[in-house]
Amino acid sequence: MIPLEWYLILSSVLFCVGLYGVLARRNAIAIMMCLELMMTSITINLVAFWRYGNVANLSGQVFAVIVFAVAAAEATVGLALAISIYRNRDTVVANDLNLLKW
Amino acid sequence: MNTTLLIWLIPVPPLISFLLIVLFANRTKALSHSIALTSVIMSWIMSWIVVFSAFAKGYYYGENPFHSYIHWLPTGTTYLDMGVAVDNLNSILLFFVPLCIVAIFLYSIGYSNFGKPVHDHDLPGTPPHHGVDPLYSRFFAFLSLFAGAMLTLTVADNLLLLFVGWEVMGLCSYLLIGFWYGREYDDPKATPPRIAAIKAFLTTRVADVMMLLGIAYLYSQAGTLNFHDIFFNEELMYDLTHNPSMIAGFTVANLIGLLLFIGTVGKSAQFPLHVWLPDAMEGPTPVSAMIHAAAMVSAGIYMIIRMFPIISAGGSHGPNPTMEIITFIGAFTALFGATIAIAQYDVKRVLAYSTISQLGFMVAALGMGAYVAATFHLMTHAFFKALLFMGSGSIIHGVEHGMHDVHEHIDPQDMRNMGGLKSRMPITYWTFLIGGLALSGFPFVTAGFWSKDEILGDAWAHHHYIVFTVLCIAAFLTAYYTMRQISLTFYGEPRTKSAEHAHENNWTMTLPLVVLSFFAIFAGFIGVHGEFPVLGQLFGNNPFEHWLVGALPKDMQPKPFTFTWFPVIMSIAVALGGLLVGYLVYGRNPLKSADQVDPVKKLLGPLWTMLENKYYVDEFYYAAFVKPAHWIGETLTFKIIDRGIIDGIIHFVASFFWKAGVGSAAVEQVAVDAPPDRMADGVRWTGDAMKYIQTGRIQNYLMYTVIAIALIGVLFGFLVAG
Amino acid sequence: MSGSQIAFLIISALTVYSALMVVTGRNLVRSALWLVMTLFMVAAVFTTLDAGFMAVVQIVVYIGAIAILILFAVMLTRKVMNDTEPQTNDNWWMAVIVSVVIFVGMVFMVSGVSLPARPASDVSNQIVDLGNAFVSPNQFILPFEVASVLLIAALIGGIAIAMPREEEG
Amino acid sequence: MEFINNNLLMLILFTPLLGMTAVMLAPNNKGTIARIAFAFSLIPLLLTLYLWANYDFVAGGFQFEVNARWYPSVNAGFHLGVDGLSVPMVLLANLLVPLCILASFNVDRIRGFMALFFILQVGTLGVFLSLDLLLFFAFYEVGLVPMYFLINQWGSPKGKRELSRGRIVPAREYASFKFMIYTMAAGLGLLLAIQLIGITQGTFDLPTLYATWPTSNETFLNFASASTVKTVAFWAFFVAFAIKVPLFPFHTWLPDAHTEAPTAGSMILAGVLLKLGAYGFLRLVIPLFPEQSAAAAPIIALLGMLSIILAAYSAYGQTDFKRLVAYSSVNHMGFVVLGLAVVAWAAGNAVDPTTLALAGAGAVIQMFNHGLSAAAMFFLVGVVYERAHTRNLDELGGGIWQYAPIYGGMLIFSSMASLGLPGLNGFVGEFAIVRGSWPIFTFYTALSMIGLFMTGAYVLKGIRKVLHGPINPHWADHNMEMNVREIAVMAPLLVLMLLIGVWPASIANMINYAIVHLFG
Repeated sequence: MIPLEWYLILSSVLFCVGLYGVLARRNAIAIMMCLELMMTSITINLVAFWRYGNVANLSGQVFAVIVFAVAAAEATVGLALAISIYRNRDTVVANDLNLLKW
Repeated sequence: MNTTLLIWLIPVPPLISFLLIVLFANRTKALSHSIALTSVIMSWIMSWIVVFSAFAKGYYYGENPFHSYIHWLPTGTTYLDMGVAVDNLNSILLFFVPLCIVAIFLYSIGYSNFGKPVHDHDLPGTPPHHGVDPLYSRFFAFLSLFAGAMLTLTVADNLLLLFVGWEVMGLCSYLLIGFWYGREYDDPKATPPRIAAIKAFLTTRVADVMMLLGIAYLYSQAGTLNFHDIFFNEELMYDLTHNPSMIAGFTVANLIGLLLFIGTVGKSAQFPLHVWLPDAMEGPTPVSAMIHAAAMVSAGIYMIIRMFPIISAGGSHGPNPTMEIITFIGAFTALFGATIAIAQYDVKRVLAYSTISQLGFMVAALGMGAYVAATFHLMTHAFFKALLFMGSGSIIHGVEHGMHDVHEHIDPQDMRNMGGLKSRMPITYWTFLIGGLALSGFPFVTAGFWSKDEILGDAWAHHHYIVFTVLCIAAFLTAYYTMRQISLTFYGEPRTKSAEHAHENNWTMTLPLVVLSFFAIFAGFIGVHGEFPVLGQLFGNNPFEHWLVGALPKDMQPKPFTFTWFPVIMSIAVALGGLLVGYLVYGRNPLKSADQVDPVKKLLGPLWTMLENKYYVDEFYYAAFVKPAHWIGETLTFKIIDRGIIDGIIHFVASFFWKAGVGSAAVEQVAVDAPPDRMADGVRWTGDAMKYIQTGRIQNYLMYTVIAIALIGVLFGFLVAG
Repeated sequence: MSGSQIAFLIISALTVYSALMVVTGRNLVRSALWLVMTLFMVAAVFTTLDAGFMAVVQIVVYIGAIAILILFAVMLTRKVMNDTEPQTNDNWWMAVIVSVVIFVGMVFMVSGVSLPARPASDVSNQIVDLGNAFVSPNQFILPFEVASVLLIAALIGGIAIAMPREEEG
Repeated sequence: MEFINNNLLMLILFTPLLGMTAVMLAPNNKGTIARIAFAFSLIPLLLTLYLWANYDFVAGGFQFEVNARWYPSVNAGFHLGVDGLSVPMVLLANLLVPLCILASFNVDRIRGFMALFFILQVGTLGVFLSLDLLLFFAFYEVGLVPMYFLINQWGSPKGKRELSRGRIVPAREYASFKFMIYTMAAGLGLLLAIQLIGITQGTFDLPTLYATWPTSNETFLNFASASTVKTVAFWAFFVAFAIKVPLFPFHTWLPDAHTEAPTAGSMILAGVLLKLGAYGFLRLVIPLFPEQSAAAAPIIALLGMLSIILAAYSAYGQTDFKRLVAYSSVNHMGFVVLGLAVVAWAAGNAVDPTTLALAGAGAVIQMFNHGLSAAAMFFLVGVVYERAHTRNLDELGGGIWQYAPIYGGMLIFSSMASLGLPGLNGFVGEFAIVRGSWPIFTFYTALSMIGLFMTGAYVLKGIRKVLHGPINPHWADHNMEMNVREIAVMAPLLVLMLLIGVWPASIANMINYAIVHLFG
C-alpha cells in the first residue's frame, strides 16, 4: 500500500512548483496556470486524507469538489480580467501592471 | 385762496425752481433763468398779497397774526411745531425782500452775459470775459435756493425754522461766494473765491453754533420756540426776565439774548466776526447785492429785531448787560467799518465796509432800544445798498467790456483804474448817485437820511451821548467815502483805456437800478418822525412806527422819542460835511493816473497803511486761530493724542502680548513640540524609506507574503519543536 | 515495494515533470498543454486513491473546462508576448529559493505523518453517498449551494469584465 | 401673508443667507454674481419695509416676537423681537446693504465678497433683533469675522502704516487686525459680564432681565455684593460698547479700519456697525444698569464731548480724504453719546420728559442720519478713489467739479448733510441732542460747539481740496463723472436725507414712542 506521506510529498512538490510559477512567471495567464497547479495539489491532499482517514465521512471529497468550483470561478474571472487588461493596456505582463505603485 | 396757505407757499417757488434747474434745466440757459425769474416773481406777488392783506388788518394785528403750523418733531408727548406767521414785523421784510430779490434776479441775467455764446476761453468756475458764464444755470439754481431760504426765514413763526433759513442761506452764500472757485490771483495776499467762501461760512458758523446754543437754551426754558407764544406769554416772559442764568449778572433772557446776538454778529458781520464780509466780494456782484443788502445780513438784523422782547427783557429796570454789549459792538462796528472804507480802492470793498458800518448802525440802534429805527434803517439800507452793489457791478461790467475791447489787463474793480464814467454810463451814474446820497444821508430827499436821523434822534433822546458821537463820526465818514467813491469812479478823465471804452449795460441790468432808485428815495417818507415840522404830518404821522410796534406785546411797545432839533442838525451837518470834504479831496482834483498816490495817504501816513490793511485783523486771526487749528488738527489731536498716546498704549500692550507670545512659543518649541515632532519626523523618514517596497506589482507582494509565511513557519517550528 | 507503489512513483514522476514543464516552458501553448498533462496525471493519482469519481471530475472540469479556457485565453492574448522574451521576471531566483524553503518546511512537517490505509472495500458506494451528502440538509447542502452561487457570480462577472465597453464597440 | 406675519423676523434675519447661497451657486461671471447678489439683497429690504409699515409704534413694546428653544442647558433662548429702537436700525442695515452691493460691482473676487457681505448682514441684523443676551453676543461676534476679511482681503492694497521705531506694515493688515483684536477684547468683557448676569439671574432673556436685574439683590457666589457685581458688569458693558461706538479714547481703530476698508466695507462699517455700540447702550446698558448709568453719565458726557472736539480737529488735520471722513464718524457719534448720556442721567435723576425724549430720540435719529450721510460720504470718496487712484487731498488738488458736476453736487449735498445743515437730516439729530443735553450738561454742550464748528471746517476743507480750484488738467483724461449705477447708489440716500431733514417726524414718531416707552 502507498504510504500517505508519499501523497503529501507529491502534493508539496506540486504546490511548490506552482508557487514558483506564480512568483516568477511574467505572463498573467501563465500565472493563472500555476495557480491551477497549486489548487490541484490541494485537492490531492484533500482526497488523500479522505482515503486514509474516516472513509465514511465524505468531507474530503466534498471539499475537493468545492475547490474545483472555486478553481473554475477563479479561472473564469481571472481570465476575463486578463483579457480586459489586455484590451485596455495591450499587455498581459504582470510587471507592467503597477498602477498602485508608491 | 386763504392767506395762511399763501404764506406757506411764499418760499416754495424758488425752492422748486432750485430743484427744477438742478435736476432738469441745467443744460438750457434760457429755461433756467425763466424758471428762476418766474419763481421769484410768483413769490413776490404772493408776498405782496399777504403784506397788503396784513396792512388791511390794522395796527394791532400782531396779537393775532396770520398763523399756521404743523407738528414737525415729536418730543415725548408734545411736539415741536413748525409754522409760518406774518405779523407787523416780517410783513415789512416781505415787502422789500422779494422786491430786491426780483431786481437782483433780473440783473443777474445781464450780468452773466446772457445772450452771448459760450466762449472757449471762459472756463467753468472762473469769471466769464468773452461769453455767457458757463455755469449760468447753476448760478440761477443757487440764487433760487438763496431766495427760498431767505423767504423761509422771513415767514418763519419760530426760531428753529428761522435758523433753517439762516443756515441754508449760509450754504448758499458759501456756494455763491465760491462760485468762481477756479479763480486764481497772482498776488499771494489776495483771497481767491474758494477761500473767501470758506472764510464766510466758517466765520458765520462760529456765530451760528452759539446761536444754536441760544436756541437750545430758549427752548429748554420756554418749552417752545414760537415767537408769538413766547412774547405774548406774560408769565413766561416774567420768568425769563427774572431767573438768573449760570453766568453771574445775566438773567436767563439776557444770556439767551447774548447767545442769539452772537449769531447776528456773525451773520451781519459785526466786529469781531466781520472779516468774512469784505472777502465775500469775491462772489459775482448780484451775489454781493443778495448777501449784503437784500438777504443775508438783513436776516441777522431781522433776527435780533425779532427777538427784541428777549434781548430787551429787564431793560426797563436799569441797564441790561446784553443791550449794553449790543450797543457797544454796534457803535464800534459802525465807526470801525467806516474808517476802513475810506482807505479801500476796490469799488466793491468800499461798499462791503460800508455795509459793515451801516449794520453797526442798526445793531447800535437796537441796543439802545430803538426798535423802530433799526427796522426802518434795515429797510432803507436794503434798497440803497442793493442799488449801490448792482451799480458797482454795472461799473465793473462796463469796465470789463472796455478791457475786452482794448485787450488791456487791469483789475476792473480797482477805482484807480476808472474815472470819467459819468458820461459813458449815464444811467449807472445817476442811479449810483442816488444810492450814494441815500447812503450818506443826504437831507430830506433820500431814504437814508430819514432812517439814520431816526437812529441818531433816538440815541440823543435816550441820552446815549457817547454812542451818538460815535455814530455821528461814522456818518460823517460814510458821506466822505461815498463821495470819494463817486468821484474816483465817475468824475475826472478816464485813467485807463478800459475805462475810456466802457459803455452802458443792457436793460436787464439798468432796469433794476432804476426801480431801486425809486425806493431809495421814497421809502424813507413812510418813517418820518411824527413831530417833524411839516413833513411829519404830511407823511401821515410816522405810519411805519405805528405799524411796526404792533408786533410787540402792548406793555413792551417803545414810545416814540420826543423830537428835538439837535440830532437833525447834526445829521444834516455830518452828511453834507462828509460829502463836501469828499468832493474837495477827490472830486475837485481828480486823480490824474492810476498810479497816483491817494492824496489822503500822505496826510495819514502809517494810519492809512493800517486802514488799508483793515487793522490787520485777518492777520491776527490767522495767527491766533487758524494756525493753531491747523496745529491742533494735524499735530496735537492726530499725531500726538491719537497716533502717539492712544496708539502708543495700544501698541505697547500689543507688543507685550506679542513678546509673551514669542516667549511661550519658544518654550513650546523646546518642551512640548519637540518630542512629537521628532517622532513624526521618524515616521515620515521611515515611510519615505519603506515606500519603495510598494511596487504596485502583485507578484512582489505575494513574494513578501510567502517569505513572511516561511519565516513565521521557521520560527514556529523552532518554538514548537525547539 | 508493491506494484501499486511503483505505479504511483511513475505517475508522480510524470506529474512533477509535466508541472515543471508548465512553469518553465517558453511557449505558453505548450505550457497549457503540459498543464493538461499534469492535471491528467493528478486524475491518475486520484484513481490510486480509489476516488474514481474525483478522477472523472478532475478530467471533466479541469481539463475539459478550465484548461481549455486557459488555452483560449492564451491564444487571444498571444500576439503581445512572443517566445523570445524572457518568460520569468527579475526575481525568479528568489522565487526558487522561497519555493525550496517552503518545500523543505512542508516535507519537514509531513514527514512522519502516517495513517493506516483502509481497505478498498470501505469505499464501495461512494458516488451515491457523495450525491446524498451534497443534497442532505444535515450535511453539505449549504456549501454546495454557495458554490453554485459562486459559479453563477463568476460567470456573470467574467462576462461583465471581459465584455467590450460600449464606446469601444 | 399669514406665514410672513408669523415669521417676519426670522425671515428678515435669515433671508440674507439665501442671497449668500445664490451667490455661491451663481455662474462664474462677475456681472451675473453682482446682479444676483443685488436682487437677493432686496428681499430683506422689502420685508423690512413691510415690518416698518406693520409695526404698531403707538402700542410700543416688543412686537413680532419669536421665542424658540436654543440653548436650554444654560437657559438661553432664541428670542427675537423689535421695538421702535430696533426697527429703524434694521431698516438702516437692510437699506444700506443693497446699496453697498450696488456700489461694489467692480470688486475682484466678487463671489467671496458678496458672500461675506451677506454673513455680515446676518450678524448685524441679529444684534438688532435679538432679545436674549447670549444670542445678542453671538451675533455681535458673527459680524466681526466677515468684516475682518473684507478689510484684510479687499482693503486698499497700497497703504502702509508706520509703527513705532520705523517698522512699516501693510496698512490693511494692521487695520483689520486692530479692528478684530480691539473689538474682540471688548467682547471678552462683555461675555464675562453677560455670564455674570446669567449666573445670578438664571436666564438671559432680556424682557425678563429688564424687570428683575436692576432691582435684584443677589450676591455673586457669596463673595461679591450685588452692587459690586453690577458695577463690574456695567463697566464691562460700557467699555465694550464704547469701543464699538467708538468713544474717545477707544476710537483709534476706527480711522484705520475705515481708511483701509473697501468702499462698501466703509459704508456698512460707518453706516451700521458703529450703531451697534450706541444701540447696545440704549438696549442693554441703560435699562439694565440705571443706577450705575446715572452715576457714570457725567463721564459718558465728558467722553462724548471729547470725541466731538478731538475727532473734529483730527479730521481737519487729515490729508487723506477717507481718513477725514472716518474721523467725522467719530465726531458724529460723539453727539450720539452726548444724547445717550442724558438718557443715562435720566435713569437715576428727575429729568423733564421733553428733554429726555429729545435727547434719546435725537441720539437715535442721529444714528440713523449718520448711517445715511457717512455711507454716502464713504461712497463718494470711493468714487473719486476708483478714478483718481488717490485719496490724498493735496494730490487731488481741487478742480474736479468741472469734470464731474453731478459728483460735485452730490458731494456737496452729502457733506452738508454731514455738517448738519438745517433742512437736511444731520441737523435734526444734532439740534435735538444739543437741546436735550443743554439743561443737563450745559458746560459740555457748550464746549462741544467747538466740535460743531470744526465739523464745518473739515467738511469745507474736503470740498475745497476735491471740487474747488482751477481746472486741474491732470484729471482731464480721467472720466471723473459718476455712472448710472453710482448715481443709483446715491439717489436713495440723498432722497432720505432730504426727507428726514424736511419732515423728521417720518422716522422720529416711531423713535420717540420707543424712547418714551423704554425710559419715560
